[in-house]
Amino acid sequence: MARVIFETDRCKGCGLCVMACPKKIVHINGDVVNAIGYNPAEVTDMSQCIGCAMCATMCPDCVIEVRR
Amino acid sequence: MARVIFETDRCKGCGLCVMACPKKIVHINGDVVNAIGYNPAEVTDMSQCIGCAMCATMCPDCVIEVRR
Amino acid sequence: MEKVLMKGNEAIAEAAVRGGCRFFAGYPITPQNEIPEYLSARLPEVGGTFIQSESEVSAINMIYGASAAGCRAMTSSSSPGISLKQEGISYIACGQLPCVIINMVRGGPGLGTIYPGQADYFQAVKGGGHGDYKLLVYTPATVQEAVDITYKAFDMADKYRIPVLILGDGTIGQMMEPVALPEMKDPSTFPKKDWALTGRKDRPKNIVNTLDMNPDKLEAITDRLFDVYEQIRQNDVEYEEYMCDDAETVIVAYGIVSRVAKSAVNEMRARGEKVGLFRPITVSPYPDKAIAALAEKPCVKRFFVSELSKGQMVEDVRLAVNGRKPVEFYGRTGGHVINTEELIEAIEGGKR
Amino acid sequence: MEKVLMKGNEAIAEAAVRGGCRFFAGYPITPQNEIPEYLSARLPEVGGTFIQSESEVSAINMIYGASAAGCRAMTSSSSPGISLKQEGISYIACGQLPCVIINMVRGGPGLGTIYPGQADYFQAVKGGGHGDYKLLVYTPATVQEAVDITYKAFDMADKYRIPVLILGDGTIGQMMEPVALPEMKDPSTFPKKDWALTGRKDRPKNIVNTLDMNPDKLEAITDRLFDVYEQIRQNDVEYEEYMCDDAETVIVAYGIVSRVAKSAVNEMRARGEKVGLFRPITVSPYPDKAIAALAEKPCVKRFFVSELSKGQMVEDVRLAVNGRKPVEFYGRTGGHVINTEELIEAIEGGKR
Amino acid sequence: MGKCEMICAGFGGQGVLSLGMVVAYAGMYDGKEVSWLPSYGPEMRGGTANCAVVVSDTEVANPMVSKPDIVVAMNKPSVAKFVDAIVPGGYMFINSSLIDTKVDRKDINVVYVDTFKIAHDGGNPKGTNVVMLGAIVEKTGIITKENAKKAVAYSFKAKPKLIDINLKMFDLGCESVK
Amino acid sequence: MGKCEMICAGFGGQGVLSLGMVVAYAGMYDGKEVSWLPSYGPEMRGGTANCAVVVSDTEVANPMVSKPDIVVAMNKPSVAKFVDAIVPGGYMFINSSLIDTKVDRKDINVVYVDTFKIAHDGGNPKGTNVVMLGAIVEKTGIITKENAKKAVAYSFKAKPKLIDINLKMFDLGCESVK
Amino acid sequence: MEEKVVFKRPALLENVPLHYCPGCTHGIVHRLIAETLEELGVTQENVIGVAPVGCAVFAYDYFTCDMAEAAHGRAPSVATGIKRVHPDKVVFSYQGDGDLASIGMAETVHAAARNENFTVIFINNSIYGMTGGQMAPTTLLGQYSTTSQHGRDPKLNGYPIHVSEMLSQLVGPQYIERVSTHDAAHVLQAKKAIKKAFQYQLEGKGFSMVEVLVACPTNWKMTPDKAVQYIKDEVMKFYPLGVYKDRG
Amino acid sequence: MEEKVVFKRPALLENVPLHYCPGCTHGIVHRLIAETLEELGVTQENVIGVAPVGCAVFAYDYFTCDMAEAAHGRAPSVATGIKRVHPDKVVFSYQGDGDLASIGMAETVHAAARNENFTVIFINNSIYGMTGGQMAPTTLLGQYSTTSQHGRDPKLNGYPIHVSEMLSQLVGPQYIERVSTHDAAHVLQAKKAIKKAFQYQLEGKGFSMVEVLVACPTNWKMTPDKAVQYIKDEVMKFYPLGVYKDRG
Ligand SMILES: Cc1ncc(C[n+]2csc(CCOP(=O)(O)OP(=O)(O)O)c2C)c(N)n1
Ligand SMILES: Cc1ncc(C[n+]2csc(CCOP(=O)(O)OP(=O)(O)O)c2C)c(N)n1
Ligand code: SF4
Ligand code: SF4
Ligand code: SF4
Ligand code: SF4
Ligand code: SF4
Ligand code: SF4
Ligand SMILES: [Mg+2]
Ligand SMILES: [Mg+2]
Repeated sequence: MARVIFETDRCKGCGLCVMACPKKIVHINGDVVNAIGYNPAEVTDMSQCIGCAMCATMCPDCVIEVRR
Repeated sequence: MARVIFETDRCKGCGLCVMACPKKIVHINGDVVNAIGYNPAEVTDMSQCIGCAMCATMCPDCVIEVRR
Repeated sequence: MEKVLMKGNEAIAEAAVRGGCRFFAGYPITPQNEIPEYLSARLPEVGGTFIQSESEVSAINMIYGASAAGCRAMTSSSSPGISLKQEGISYIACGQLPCVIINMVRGGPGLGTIYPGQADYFQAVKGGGHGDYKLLVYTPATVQEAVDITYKAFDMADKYRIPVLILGDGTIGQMMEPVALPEMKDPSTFPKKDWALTGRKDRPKNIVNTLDMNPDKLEAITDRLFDVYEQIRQNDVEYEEYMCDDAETVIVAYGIVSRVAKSAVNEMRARGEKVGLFRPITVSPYPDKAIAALAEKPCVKRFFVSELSKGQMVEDVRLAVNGRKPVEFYGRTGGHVINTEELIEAIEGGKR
Repeated sequence: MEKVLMKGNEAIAEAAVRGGCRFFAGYPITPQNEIPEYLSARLPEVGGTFIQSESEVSAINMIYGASAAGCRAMTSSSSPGISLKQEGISYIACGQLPCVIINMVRGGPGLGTIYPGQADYFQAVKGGGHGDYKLLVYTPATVQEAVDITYKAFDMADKYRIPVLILGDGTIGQMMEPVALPEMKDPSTFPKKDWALTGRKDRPKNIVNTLDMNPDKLEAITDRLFDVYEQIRQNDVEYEEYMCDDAETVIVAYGIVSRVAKSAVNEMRARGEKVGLFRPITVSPYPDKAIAALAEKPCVKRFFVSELSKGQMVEDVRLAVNGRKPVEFYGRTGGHVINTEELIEAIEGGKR
Repeated sequence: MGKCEMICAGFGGQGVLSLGMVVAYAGMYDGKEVSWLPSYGPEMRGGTANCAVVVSDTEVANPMVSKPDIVVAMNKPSVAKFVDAIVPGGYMFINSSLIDTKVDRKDINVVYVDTFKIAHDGGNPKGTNVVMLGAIVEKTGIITKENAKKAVAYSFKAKPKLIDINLKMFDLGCESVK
Repeated sequence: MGKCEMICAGFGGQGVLSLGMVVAYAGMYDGKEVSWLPSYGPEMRGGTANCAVVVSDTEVANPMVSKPDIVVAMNKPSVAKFVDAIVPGGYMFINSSLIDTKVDRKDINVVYVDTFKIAHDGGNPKGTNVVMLGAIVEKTGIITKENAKKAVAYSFKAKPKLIDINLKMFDLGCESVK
Repeated sequence: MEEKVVFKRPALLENVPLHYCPGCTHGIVHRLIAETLEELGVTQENVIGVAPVGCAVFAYDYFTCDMAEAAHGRAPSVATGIKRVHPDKVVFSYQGDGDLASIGMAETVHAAARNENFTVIFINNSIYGMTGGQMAPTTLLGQYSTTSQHGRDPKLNGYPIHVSEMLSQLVGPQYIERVSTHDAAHVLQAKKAIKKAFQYQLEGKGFSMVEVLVACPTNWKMTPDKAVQYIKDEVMKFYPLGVYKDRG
Repeated sequence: MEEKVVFKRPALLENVPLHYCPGCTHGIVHRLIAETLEELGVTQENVIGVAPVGCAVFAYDYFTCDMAEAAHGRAPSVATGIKRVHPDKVVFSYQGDGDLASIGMAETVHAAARNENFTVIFINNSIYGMTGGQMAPTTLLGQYSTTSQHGRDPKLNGYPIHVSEMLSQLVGPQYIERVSTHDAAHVLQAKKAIKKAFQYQLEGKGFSMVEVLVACPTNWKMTPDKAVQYIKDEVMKFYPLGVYKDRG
């Protein structure tokens, strides 16, 4: 069981993690605006996460922590 | 008949013309000091000069004119 | 003439083109980027050259070359970039090459801040570069004045063969005000520069040079530079006096601070205080005679100098006043711009 | 102490090593080449670093780095090269980095000449770089004094975290005089620099920086620079008064001209003329209190300033005298050095 | 009104700089002296932005505004930053779509404009700044409506399709505070 | 002699700078205050060179020499350049090997030294400057002979083999003007 | 089975928000520096970094080690000064393309030629980020910038500079590689290169430089996804990835 | 048969003595510039030259055409300014190795990258002549200079810079060749190269540079004959002659 934790209020909604995820489970949540004014990224179905950390590798802002 | 003309008072006695002459007829005259304080170059046996201008080609100070 | 609302930097750039500038080299730096950006598109339209040089050092030397070649040339930068140009400016001054240099001063020293400052005054007027030379230095206070000065600067530079420095600040570059733009000059009508490097045809060889190992000759060059400067001092010193006639306190300020000071004068006059403003427009040569004349006036009790610096122009005021009246100072740094209330408080003695 | 006969440049270089300098970066330029040449061989002997940098711009930034890293560091150059260092000097001053800078001034502006000059005075004391900062500036007049000042300069730089500029001239660098060299200091005994970049061990992170976008913070930095400078003004201003007690004319001169002036004083005194010499040793801070005190003295009728320039230090004298007494000036440029007879003639009114 | 000084503040991207610029243009069309001065910062994106606009019958002495007659706050931080500076009798315009705080100064006129709702309902959610402009003009008369509209049109000269909808925004803004 | 000011001038390469330097060293050994100041030029080779040396009982006020007590002219241009500057009663030393002009100032002592012949005959044609030094010391006593020799020896410390021959040159120089 | 953290902020990075624009890959490179040093066992007391003038000017706030902020273009000289004083510390400079290849060209070439034993992280985003999108020495032919508004035209604006290629001709430098940050695989490759560069420094070999292709969505006027695509489609074509010099 | 002058001072050279030391081959290169321009039919009214700071600082006194004297290292920028104003004139800069490759490195690289249409004559004498023999960026390993008194040691003094090799990696420049002046045959080869460089400029092709190996007997502390021999034996080994770039 792997999972990713987003430090949501640091996310700038750039979407690079979205592009990187091989499982296509990361999305930008257009309904939420975070503390710094962006639509943050989130994982929709954490059960599919394989903990590959591709999302975190691409995140310029160290928003994502990956656990396995 | 070729000949070379030295503007002797411009010569700095560096000897580069001496090295360049294929006929080995250019020499530094140690007995003479020119107006700027150097032993100038001269040709000892002009009859051997072939007018190849190698001496003039090497002269940094445009001392030598070559006629043919 | 119809007025347009323009950002100071863009207005300066357009005024330069209209004043005959056909060569610009510069390197990006905030807060003056709109000048090169504007000219990168504008100069090619009029057959001029725009070069984004690899550095400020290179830019000023391109100006040296273009000016030596007879072209009206300009560079612009802001504080750290102007420091890098000092060697080149000294060369240009020594070579008697006309050109225009813009400094949109920011707060310093070091990398400092991109907010406005006036702490490059000493560098501009005392000579940031080595050796004896003087620049003609203007300090515009409005966008319109910046336009008019830029336009005129090229004529002055050519006339006296002197580099002209326009000492702005972040504010004047970023601000928009309505301006009437002057008409486009035709470079083909400019007086010929018989000293310029144009190809030696039917005349002796021209050399643009800043070196002379013969002390008499080099001294003669230096003397000539100062003779020219003296002529400028006689003819071209500019300043504005505002409500100085009966003033007891004369505020001395330039650029953005002079505008704050004008508000302060208005407010204080409204309260019946006898305050006036002396605003130098040229700061090199400095309008010292005009200040000396004010210092002679019995009504004037003191001078109050305000700058965005720790106190630079105040020295020129002191030199002009020469002990006749007290000269006080209030300055701010770090990118702060003094506001009207603060200035009034300082004048009234609330602040040092 | 045994004296050795040394060229000024080499003596300065050796004094730097003995004063703890372990890093030098510089670029060749006449008339100061003996400094880097000497140090290129000498510094490796004491485990120090000598770098012939690719330019003066690079050299001053190597000094920024070495000083930031906690090392006693020095660079040297002459006029055009010092102009190129102005941005870096502004950064070093803002970063409060101690270091020593030597300028063996030559005649300028431009490429000028390799003969002596004093026309970089404004650049040195008013700030050739951008922004508000001040250097501690010394003007040695003898080789021994150059040695003593260089030796001390590193301590002063460290104590106040300020760049120290030694303003020499071609003469002092090229001249040989007997000198007593001070003893070699052991760098391991120097006070620790807790602000330096040494690897963050058992302490908070150190940052060496010249940028602050917060105006209050940047203003606080500038204020601190000037507070330090004020301390130096209180404690460390140096000058020499020679036969000023009853002087009617006080000559003010520094460096090589002060030595000419001393001869002139001797000659004129021998003829019964009441002439004295005021020789500033620090020119930034300027010994203005001492000059003001002389200006107050009834016997003093006038000040006579002489420089190898069109008149630069004379402004600081005027500011100090503040109108109390007349201040006259005589200067030469182009690489000329004023001689005794010429100076006397000028003082006596024969020359302007 | 001899001289009117205004500060427009908000997030970068909310159009506060162009709101101020339109006022300056219109003031110029009205034959007034004007100035517009942005406070520029180091951030490329995000952060707050503001500009100072002066519209005056006589020469604009000082383009810096320290005692505004009008403050326009498009976001929350701007309220706190400028509310105390407003001269008594002056105006504060608050973008109530984003700002839930109330201003309790009694000596100024506080005008709440739900710019987003008005713009959204009017069919141009991006037009919040023009809505605000309408409200300002209606309430303060700092510039004439005619020239305000001319200036709005001019400001969209590069995108002519947007002119009409923005003129509508302007009118809605006026209406909203009548 | 309270203070003695000297100028040594000649072509670069004739050793005028080191001649002056030896005088300065010897003056120092004599316990005097001294200074040595070269006039440096841009040419790498050729050209003229000169230096000013001051030897004084008291502090050397000015290392620049404008009114020399002694002028040493190793080449012709140096004669013309400096002859008029010499103080009355002073000395001019002329390298007569290279200089055929005569000096007609009556108020100074003119000493002609055929340095090349003396040096050549003495077995060291390159020692012309040391020969001249001998002549100067003999005639003027600007420095003591003892310390002059010490300084000559010191100046050849890098080439010890040359010390003796140069001390001989010095003696020959002294002799030549006795 | 206990849960393990397999990816988190490296210790050498401060836990503070970065000021970079959304999708700016400067941030990725910061992290790679911190990660690789950590993996090499280099802790904060053994590193000194040099920040440039450019968008990374505040880098001194982001690393936990001692940092100097250099004048624009002079980071190699500042790093030289620091490294010569502390030869036992790992020293790196972090520089943009304007900083390194325009105003700082001489400093770059000469630090490389001197074979100074520090590591340069060269951020090539083909634009002047901080000052608002002017042409960089690396701006592609045809690329828009505020000073090449009709796209870079070699006649008007000259040709772009291939820094890695150029420096590889010098004898001095030991290791030069060009990498990219446009996708995760390339980021991992970039990480390897950066690690190798530091490794060489630790071994005392001398000058190493890693040129990293980075996106500037703001000044390229693209969304972050378009920007990384642009690296892949255009930038990499012009600036081929690979090892340009490796003296082993 | 009438006697003909087959070799004399070219018209573009002033009839004045040169200040260079005996055997300094700066003088040869001056002459080659004048000769080749003359052969290309370019007269004094159509040339503008730029002198450096270095031993050739007085070059403005030696050519008969209009001349500018540039600040140390900035000749490429000065030449850029001049050429852009007078695109119809032949413009050349004449620069020493310190001038061009040390303090002026950035200006050199960028003028080449911009493909400025002028010609650089680059005098590589592997030393700082004018200032009295300090180390140049081109000083050979092991070579004596006053700032590398035990011979250039790469550890202390860094590695020499191969300028032609380096610049040839740029897209911008059109023609780069390295030639020598140590004997007559090579001088004639140098002449060909210089002529070609000017030819390219006349054709509007862009940036051309000829690197000329030149002797500095004074600071090498050698007689002129030893000095040219040193070029042949040592300098040329380190700096191979040849065409480094020719975009035809
Ligand atoms: C001497 C000097 N010149 C210019 C500037 C202005 N300036 C700041 S950053 C920068 C360029 C930034 O571009 P780059 O180095 O590519 O870094 P990026 O922002 O793209 O990461 C410039 C020109 C300056 N601060 N100092
Ligand atoms: C800014 C500046 N720095 C340094 C100098 C001093 N300087 C004059 S020429 C020169 C170097 C000369 O070497 P090079 O360019 O190789 O020419 P060469 O004399 O060998 O022909 C230097 C460092 C100067 N005039 N200006
Ligand atoms: S760790 Fe891998 S699978 Fe999980 S969200 Fe990130 S990229 Fe997708
Ligand atoms: S990459 Fe990072 S900053 Fe960008 S959207 Fe994903 S989590 Fe947010
Ligand atoms: S022309 Fe030829 S043969 Fe005649 S002297 Fe010169 S080199 Fe010798
Ligand atoms: S090459 Fe010229 S200067 Fe040299 S010796 Fe021959 S003629 Fe004289
Ligand atoms: S401007 Fe470009 S380089 Fe700078 S932070 Fe934004 S995206 Fe990054
Ligand atoms: S010093 Fe060298 S380069 Fe300069 S003129 Fe003399 S030999 Fe030529
Ligand atoms: Mg960039
Ligand atoms: Mg050289």
